[in-house]
Amino acid sequence: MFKKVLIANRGEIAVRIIRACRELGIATVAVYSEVDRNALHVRYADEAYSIGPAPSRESYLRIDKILDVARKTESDAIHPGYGFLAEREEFAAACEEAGIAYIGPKPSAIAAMGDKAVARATVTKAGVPVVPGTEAEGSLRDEEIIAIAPQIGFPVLIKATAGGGGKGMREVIRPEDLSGALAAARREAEAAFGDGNVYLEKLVTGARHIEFQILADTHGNVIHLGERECSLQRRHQKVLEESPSPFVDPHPELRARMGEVACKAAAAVDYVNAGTIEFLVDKEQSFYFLEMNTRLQVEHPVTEAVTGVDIVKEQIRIARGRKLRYTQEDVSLNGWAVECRINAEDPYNNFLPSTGQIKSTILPTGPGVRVDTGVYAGFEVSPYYDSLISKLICWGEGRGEAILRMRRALEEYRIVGVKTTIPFHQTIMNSHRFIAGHFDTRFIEERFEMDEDRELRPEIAAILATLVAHRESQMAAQIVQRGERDTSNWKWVGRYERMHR
Amino acid sequence: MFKKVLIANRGEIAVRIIRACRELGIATVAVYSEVDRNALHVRYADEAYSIGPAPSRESYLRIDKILDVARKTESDAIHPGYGFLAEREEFAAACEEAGIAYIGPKPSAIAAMGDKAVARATVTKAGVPVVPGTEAEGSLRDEEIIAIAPQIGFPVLIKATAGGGGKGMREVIRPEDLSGALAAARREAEAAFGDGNVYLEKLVTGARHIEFQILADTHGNVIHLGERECSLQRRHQKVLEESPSPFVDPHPELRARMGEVACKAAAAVDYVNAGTIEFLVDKEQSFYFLEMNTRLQVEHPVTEAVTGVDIVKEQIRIARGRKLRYTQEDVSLNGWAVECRINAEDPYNNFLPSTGQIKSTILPTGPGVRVDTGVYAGFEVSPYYDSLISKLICWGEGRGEAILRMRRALEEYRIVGVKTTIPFHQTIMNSHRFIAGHFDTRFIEERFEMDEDRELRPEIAAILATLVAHRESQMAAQIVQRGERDTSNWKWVGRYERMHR
Amino acid sequence: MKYATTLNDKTYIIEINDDRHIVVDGVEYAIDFASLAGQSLYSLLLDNESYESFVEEREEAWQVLLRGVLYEVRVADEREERLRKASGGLAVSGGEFSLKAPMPGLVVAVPVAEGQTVVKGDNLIILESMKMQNELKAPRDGTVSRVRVKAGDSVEHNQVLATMA
Amino acid sequence: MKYATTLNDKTYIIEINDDRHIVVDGVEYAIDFASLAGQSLYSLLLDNESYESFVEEREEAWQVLLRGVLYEVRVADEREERLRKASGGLAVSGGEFSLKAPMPGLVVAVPVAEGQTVVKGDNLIILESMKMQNELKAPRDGTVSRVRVKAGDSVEHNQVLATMA
Repeated sequence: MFKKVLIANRGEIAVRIIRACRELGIATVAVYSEVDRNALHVRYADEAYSIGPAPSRESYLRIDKILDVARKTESDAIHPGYGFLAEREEFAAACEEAGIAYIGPKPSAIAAMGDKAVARATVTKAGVPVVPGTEAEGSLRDEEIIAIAPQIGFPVLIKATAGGGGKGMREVIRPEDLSGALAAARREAEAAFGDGNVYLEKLVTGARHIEFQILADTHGNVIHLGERECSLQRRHQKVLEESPSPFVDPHPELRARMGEVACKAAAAVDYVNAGTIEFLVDKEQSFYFLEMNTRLQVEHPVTEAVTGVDIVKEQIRIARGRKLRYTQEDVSLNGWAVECRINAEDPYNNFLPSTGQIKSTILPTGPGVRVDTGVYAGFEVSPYYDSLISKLICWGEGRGEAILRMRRALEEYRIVGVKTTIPFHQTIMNSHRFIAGHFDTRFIEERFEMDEDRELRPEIAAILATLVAHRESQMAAQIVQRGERDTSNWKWVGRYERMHR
Repeated sequence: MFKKVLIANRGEIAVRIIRACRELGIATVAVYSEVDRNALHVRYADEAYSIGPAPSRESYLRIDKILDVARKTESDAIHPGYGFLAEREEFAAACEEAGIAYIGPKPSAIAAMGDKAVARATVTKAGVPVVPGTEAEGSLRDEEIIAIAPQIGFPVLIKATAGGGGKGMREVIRPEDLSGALAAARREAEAAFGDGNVYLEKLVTGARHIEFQILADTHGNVIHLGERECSLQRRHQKVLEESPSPFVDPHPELRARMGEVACKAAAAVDYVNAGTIEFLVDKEQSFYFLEMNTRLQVEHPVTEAVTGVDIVKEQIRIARGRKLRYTQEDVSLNGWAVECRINAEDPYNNFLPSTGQIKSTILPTGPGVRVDTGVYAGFEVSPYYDSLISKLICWGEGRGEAILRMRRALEEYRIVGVKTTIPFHQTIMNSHRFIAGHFDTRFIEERFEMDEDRELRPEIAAILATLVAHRESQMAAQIVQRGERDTSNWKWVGRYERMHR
Repeated sequence: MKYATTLNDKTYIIEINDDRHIVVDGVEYAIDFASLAGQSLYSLLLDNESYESFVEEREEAWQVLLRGVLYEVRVADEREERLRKASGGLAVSGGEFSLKAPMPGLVVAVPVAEGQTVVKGDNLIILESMKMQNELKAPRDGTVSRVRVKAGDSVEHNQVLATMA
Repeated sequence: MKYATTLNDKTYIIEINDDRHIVVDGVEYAIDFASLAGQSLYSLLLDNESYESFVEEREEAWQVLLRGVLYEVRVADEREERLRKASGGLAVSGGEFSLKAPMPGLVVAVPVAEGQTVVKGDNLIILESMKMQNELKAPRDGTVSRVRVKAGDSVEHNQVLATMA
């Protein structure tokens, strides 16, 4: 097994990977930017190296600095996590050149799947259906895209070639909006990936976004761990995932068929390690290959919860050259799992990011509950990185129990100091459509209102506000009174401490 | 289903029960003593009633007050948790009389198993083997006990008739120590249970303490959920439990045999609801009935982790008159689970209780980790109740993974403000004997040393102490300097705040 | 102390005379009210019903987050309320609007110029934070009177970015 | 600043001259040292190795809890160390011993009387806390000079319960 693994990431996923390494008896090396000195991944790792200032481009995206640390620490392997360098062919290649194992696919597979055009061509050849679009055309200029659009037919979707995570994505309903949307998408893609290339895709309406987790070893074995339902999205960002999918679960033959296609798509690029094949599925159970994520996914825990497989440990074993410990027949889905992504955003104010220090926090715990987080009381949520601060995963014997458990867990979860999307998820968990499993990728944006389907307690809210207002005016009065008295500094501090205990 | 359940308990188990109720859509009523106003069970429940001052006898043991609350709130049912009123026949009977369902066995079963003499007689009649002892003799005076002791043969164990949890228990090796030990045991039993009666039992040496979780419904179905290994004890208090037992696991036929006997023992007293049959098992796989715990156990989560059964929800369903949802054939043990009891005690100072405010805490999370706790940062651990503040449960595909996961979770767990037994568990998790599964009930007390089998880093410890000492002397110097300057109170507070941010 | 508390156009008259009781529209309740985290998180036992809530002041109103639902509540003490009524309850609208940065971030674009007329919903500033492009929009029709930042600027939380007349 | 730090009979000479470096027995290390929870919990990067530890002062010594192992460490600055050596390192033993309550609790029994001689390990007081009976024992042979509590008394943390001469 590896002796030492460097984790080229931060936040909850860096912590997740450190945990897997520790449980395998592997030493860990963290890298961190200047604002992350006290981050959990730095605290938990065996070694930690500062690699530059806060902006990602000067730290977490610096391949040269990260490889320097890997060499200096004699790390055997590097795990890229997700985001940052996770789908950069040149990073995987640079690791290979430096003689350090990259815990992920070969550079050629990243390249094949990272270039959407090549990906489409490759999987089409292998008999996998794809959504109509322009990726096969390579980099097009705006005029060219605008010219082709009518052939695809509106509505269309602009997507970033280098993309992922909804960055640089725009839906366009009317032809006259295309030009402006292209500019916005290119700007966002440039900022997010340093690559402003975009392409068009037909917008499949009423579609579900369903993906398959696959594992492939270096001995030619490829299996899938079932599907994840990822249709609940906002601005093309997943907000909530579950496994199995309520759409697929009643049709085991559909799961088998999609799983087989997913494995075929992976095999088409000689894929090795963990990866995800994303499909769009329409109401008639037709499914189209969307893209492959050549890395660990944010939502991998729901699959872990229903299969019992520790995907990160499996990734490390595969990178070490081990054979898969499971055959397709060994994999079965037990129960149901839901994941809510908790972002530091204000759901009542257009999901604006919320930064600042976490003052206190209470995690939901108990049976069937898992929290993956990189923050803790005292930690400063900075504006430099993405807003995901925690993932709450609930398992139940069935979907009903998983949802009810998620409801109680969300209500228990306290994060004081930044606004979070917890109330947003509470509204989803109470939404009749969600509970019935009736939703597609447009649900959140088109048929969802905050605080819909909720039991309202306006009188209690009025009382609470009044009590707090009263309390604050009383305290203000006391402070003024006290200030008038003669008190030495020392006494003051003592009193202040007691007040704030 | 019930509409409202009153939880006659506090701490982590009250929180655990509230969670189950909430996931079943049942409203909850908490009761609390004066020092528990801000306890988690009060915060999480739908309603909360103060029932008196801090000492248990004036609050959590007051059947009259608790039933008053149950009637006032129109609760359909009462869950007693463990400890306090959980094995009091008169409490179960009073609930029955008040027309409120008691989530537990019938008073007659509590009585039959609570009186150790009756219990022994009953199970012996049903063909269950028992350990030689004097319980069958009823309440004996010290002289009588001293007279009988030689017939049983030393070493002997003094146990409290009303007992449980190691209270009022004493081992006696030499006849001349018997008299003093009896006095100590009676005093402790009197304090803990209000009943000073004790009896003698043969001390089986090299024995393991292995128990079976059983579930019995009102329709005559009795099943077991496998065994738990509870041999790791200190002063007859369990400190760590696992399921399955490393002793039983290689012998499925032994598990089947013991499970069958456990169900038989439960059936012998017409047992209904969840309960536990405790056995002593010697090296030759002979097993003896010890006692039955007629309630939910502290260590129930390890069974939940390997069977997937939510035992508390099952208790509620059974109390409602539902049939068991599982047959014996449905139950299988999947993977391995270990639970560490985290007590507010100082393992480096004779396990003296440690009270005070929890200043901050970081819970271990991630795959396979569950924490059941009733405390949080800001909560005051009081001297009035037992010292269990948290239970850490880790699941793994096998015992090895569970132990490695527990190691990393223990190292992650931070509780600032009180001393805890976390380092004690860390030593156990590194103990070669524990890892090999070679231990009996005497292991902790006779063959275990704190910090044994550990990697030592004295130089790092020296550096850390020096850095802190240096830091404190620097800060003290600064404060004196600052105090000398003229600063208004207001500035002072601002500065103090910045300092302590 | 008497308060007039308004939420969704309904006003509650709430009287707080001691720590253990509250009178809401003439009905008395027993209360036990506690601050939990030193700030913003509170526990209320109201006739023994247990509620936990985030309560924070924001621009003259109290934001109450209770069981996953946000309420916006205005609390006035009796004297304020009388004054407000006497003045005819005139809301101060119109006037100057200052667009402040809702979080620290990087200005990626300023699609408006000083003197430009805008309609409600037009983008004034595009601010990047947490890897998201956040479009800060005009809250009403008007004229951009001042633009205080340019693309590439780093801005602090609450920094004024532009003003509208 | 130079310190003489002793642990298990081994003394390290540790020099701290700035925030980023430390010299231990002549060897320099890069450090990054941070207090994490405002008290007792610290993070240390020592030549990039990451350590987290509880460090607390207790009766003249520092208790360092590191990776689940407790170390007892004595830290003296150079001047103190010189003085200690000059005085021949005489430990102040004998003298009076005060038995203090290690936690709040209820005295359930006092098995000794004033004037009684006791040997090391004899029970002086039995104190109940957290439902446990805690036996507080004599740390050495001696005579009970004073008993300050009786069965049934509630005692505070650190309250003196008895003294031995």
